[in-house]
Amino acid sequence: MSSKIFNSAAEALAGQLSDGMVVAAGGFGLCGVPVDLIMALRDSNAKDLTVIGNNVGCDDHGMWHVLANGQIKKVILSFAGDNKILAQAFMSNEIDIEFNPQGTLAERLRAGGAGIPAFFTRTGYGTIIAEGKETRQFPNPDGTLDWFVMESGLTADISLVKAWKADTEGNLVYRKTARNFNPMIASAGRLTIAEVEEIVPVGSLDPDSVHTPGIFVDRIVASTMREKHIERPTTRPRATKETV
Amino acid sequence: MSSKIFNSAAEALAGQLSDGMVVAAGGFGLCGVPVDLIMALRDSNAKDLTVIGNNVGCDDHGMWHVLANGQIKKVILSFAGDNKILAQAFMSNEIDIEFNPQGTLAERLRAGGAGIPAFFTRTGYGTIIAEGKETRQFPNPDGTLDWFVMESGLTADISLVKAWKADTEGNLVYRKTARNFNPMIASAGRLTIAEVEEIVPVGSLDPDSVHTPGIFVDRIVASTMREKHIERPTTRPRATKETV
Amino acid sequence: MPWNRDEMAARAAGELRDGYYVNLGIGIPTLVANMVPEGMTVTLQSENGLLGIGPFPYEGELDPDLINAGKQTITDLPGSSYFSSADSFGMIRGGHVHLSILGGMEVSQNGDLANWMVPGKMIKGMGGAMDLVAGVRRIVVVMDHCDKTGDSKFKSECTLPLTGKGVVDMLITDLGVFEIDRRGDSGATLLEIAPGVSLDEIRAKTQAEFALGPGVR
Amino acid sequence: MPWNRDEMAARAAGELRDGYYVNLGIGIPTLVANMVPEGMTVTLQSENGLLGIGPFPYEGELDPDLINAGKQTITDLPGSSYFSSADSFGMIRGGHVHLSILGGMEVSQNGDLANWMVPGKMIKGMGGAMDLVAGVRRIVVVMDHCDKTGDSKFKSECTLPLTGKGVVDMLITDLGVFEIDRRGDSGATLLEIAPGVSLDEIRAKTQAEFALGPGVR
Repeated sequence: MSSKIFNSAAEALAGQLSDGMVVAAGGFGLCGVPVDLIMALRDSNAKDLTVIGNNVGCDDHGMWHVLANGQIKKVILSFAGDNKILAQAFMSNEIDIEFNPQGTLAERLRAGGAGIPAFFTRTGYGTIIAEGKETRQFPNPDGTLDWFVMESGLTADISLVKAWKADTEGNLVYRKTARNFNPMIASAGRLTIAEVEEIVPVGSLDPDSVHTPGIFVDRIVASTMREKHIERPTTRPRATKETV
Repeated sequence: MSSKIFNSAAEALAGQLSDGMVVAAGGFGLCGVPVDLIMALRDSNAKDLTVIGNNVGCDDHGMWHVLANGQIKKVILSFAGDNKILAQAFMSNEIDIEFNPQGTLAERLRAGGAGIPAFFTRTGYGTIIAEGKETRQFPNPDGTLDWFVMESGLTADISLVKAWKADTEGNLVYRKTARNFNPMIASAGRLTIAEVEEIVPVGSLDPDSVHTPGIFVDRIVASTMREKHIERPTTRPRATKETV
Repeated sequence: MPWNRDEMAARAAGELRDGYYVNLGIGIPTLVANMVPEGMTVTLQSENGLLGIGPFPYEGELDPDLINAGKQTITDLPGSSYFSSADSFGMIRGGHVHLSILGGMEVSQNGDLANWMVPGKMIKGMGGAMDLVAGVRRIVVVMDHCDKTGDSKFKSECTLPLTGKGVVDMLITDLGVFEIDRRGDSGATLLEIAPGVSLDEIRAKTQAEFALGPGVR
Repeated sequence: MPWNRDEMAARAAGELRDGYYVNLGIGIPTLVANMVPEGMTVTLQSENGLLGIGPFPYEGELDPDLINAGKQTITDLPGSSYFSSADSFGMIRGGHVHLSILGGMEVSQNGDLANWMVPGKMIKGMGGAMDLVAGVRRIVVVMDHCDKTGDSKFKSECTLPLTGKGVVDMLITDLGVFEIDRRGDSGATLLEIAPGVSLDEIRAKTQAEFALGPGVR
């Protein structure tokens, strides 16, 4: 089989991008973000992109660079508060922002990857999120009726994800809360590229503990990022009498 | 916190069952079946049960015993072929059987556990499975339209699952293809009881490799089953010149 | 004297029960994590994918891959588990989380909550707030009774865009505690008054209608 | 002479491509597993929760926790992964599996497939068949051209209850190979004839309408 391993993020993206594409990227804040792939997307200068992700970048990080480079037409996200350019571009109507409840966004991506074009959720009923969407009642297990909103599945032309380890088959393992949106985004891409901290030989991952099976991953690159950033370092004081 | 560990399947079920309840049980064939819990269900003599599961027992195994004991009014399943009593009871209209495509059944249970009352799937469109259900068109990613069937989420009053290991918080790890329907059924139960091969101390499971987080598991029992059965033992011959 | 932030958090902690799985919002609700009563086990969920939030890490032990929904570095605990955002909100939407304690901008007497946007101001996004109020079994909102201009934030109807309609079970303010019959027709009931605060003061500062609970006068 | 089971499976194996993820049904399709061309990598999916099916185990090495969708004991391979039934059918429904090779009772010229029940007979259930034909990108059906009474199983319309409507891309029988334009209006086209079988014989034994592919006569 031709190898899924590519030498760099730029090579993995080469020839795959075109203007107007839908690109999804994993990450929550600065955690679990495919930084190299996003910088390669920025360097591609592909324009009029629709970008899907929980945050679509934080100031000076990740998708912020693609946004600052004027490549984005529309974003589909849950939280823009970490990204001043985005918030300003929205206020000035330069960019179309579609806000989603975080769980709805996660489920829309999972649905898209799993061949489900639409589903119903209680989330957002009676709010502006439900405006223009179909709503209807369904019974709860106890027989009472509640109102639900119909939401659609989301897919992407290209999905960019960040994992901890990949084997050469493309099986991915994530680390701690860096998992976040990555598994669903991996499943929702027509082409999925994974940026990983370590590429391990096939057979070295526990098959019971693979988070994203290789069927979802088309290309793999080793991350060049050596230092992970922290948005809000928070600590507790060590007890004063603690013995080391 | 009061312990989730119970001494036996009978104790874990004591006082929880009543006639007419909906009980879901994990397993695929003889693989990953909560055998002790199902025998305790049989011994309870609870009647008029609705039972959800991929097979609802194979001859002389698992839910077959509850069925043979006349406790089941309705089954919701995907494959009855391994269960002669069930097939006969259906042919003679003694039992209501609702056949589901296997993926639809799995997704209905996942949806039920995840608060999604209904979703659309291409599966079953144009077949008897779609009769009486809402169908509608949705666009594919390429813009073409396909027809989809609306399916509802499923929940259970009691879910019985089989896992390999549990810690005392109820975090579950499954082994190989014994995982099957167990994770979704664990999430779909109002009360979920896990039968496990080993109960390990809290902290001994890798938190990145837990399959079912403890929030879904109310009660845990150690399995007394010492020998696992195989429905279709299949082997290949050893190469004749193989050196050992 | 009205309750301060710690006292409001302590009152919210009174809603915890042994064995509960709980999601805490940012601000005052976060303080509740340190107020779990002795002998009670409560497991905290972080909607970005962790069950079993531990204390903040010590200096020098920060892990960039381990943050809470507020992007702060945290730790895990023995028995913790990690999962995807889809699985996390499956837990939340599916009603598996017993209690969420959240901040608010406005609450209405029928349980509507507004806490995510102010028209004309920078919109940050709702994050997980809409999913939490729609999915978690019991929602407790902790907020100041009045805004900076002295207007009541507990209203007959919310004026800000809603986070959820009919979702709040209990409102804890610096002045008192209200129970809200969000699924029925009984409206709001004042259950407790902060020490030194009078019922007249609450009446004067509350735009919502409310009944009086047993013993409240 | 019509193709035998092995020859039909070998023809089906001709539809494999390097890098494909494939789901094989029971019966003749299972034989395809042993016919992957040299140098080609194909990963087999088992819908009960395994990607990367290995060969049957040796005597004495059977693992009751490791079975395929036909309940047979199997093995895994380096690079295999296990997952739940929901995740497995997410893969299938979501179009991530490239090819499924399945048995059939009846196929229609517009690509309808019937392979799960015969009215009046014991109903076993459809298992994963409906999901596979609805979700997998390309569906190849392998079946005998005629039933035991000599009637054509390739029909203008199926008479048995359907497994899927407009789902079959290719039909391989003991007599030949048909391509089916299941999404368009071009119907079925005969692509190949088994060696020693005449076009007249196929015409006589086929109730479906079909066109002739290039070079077929």
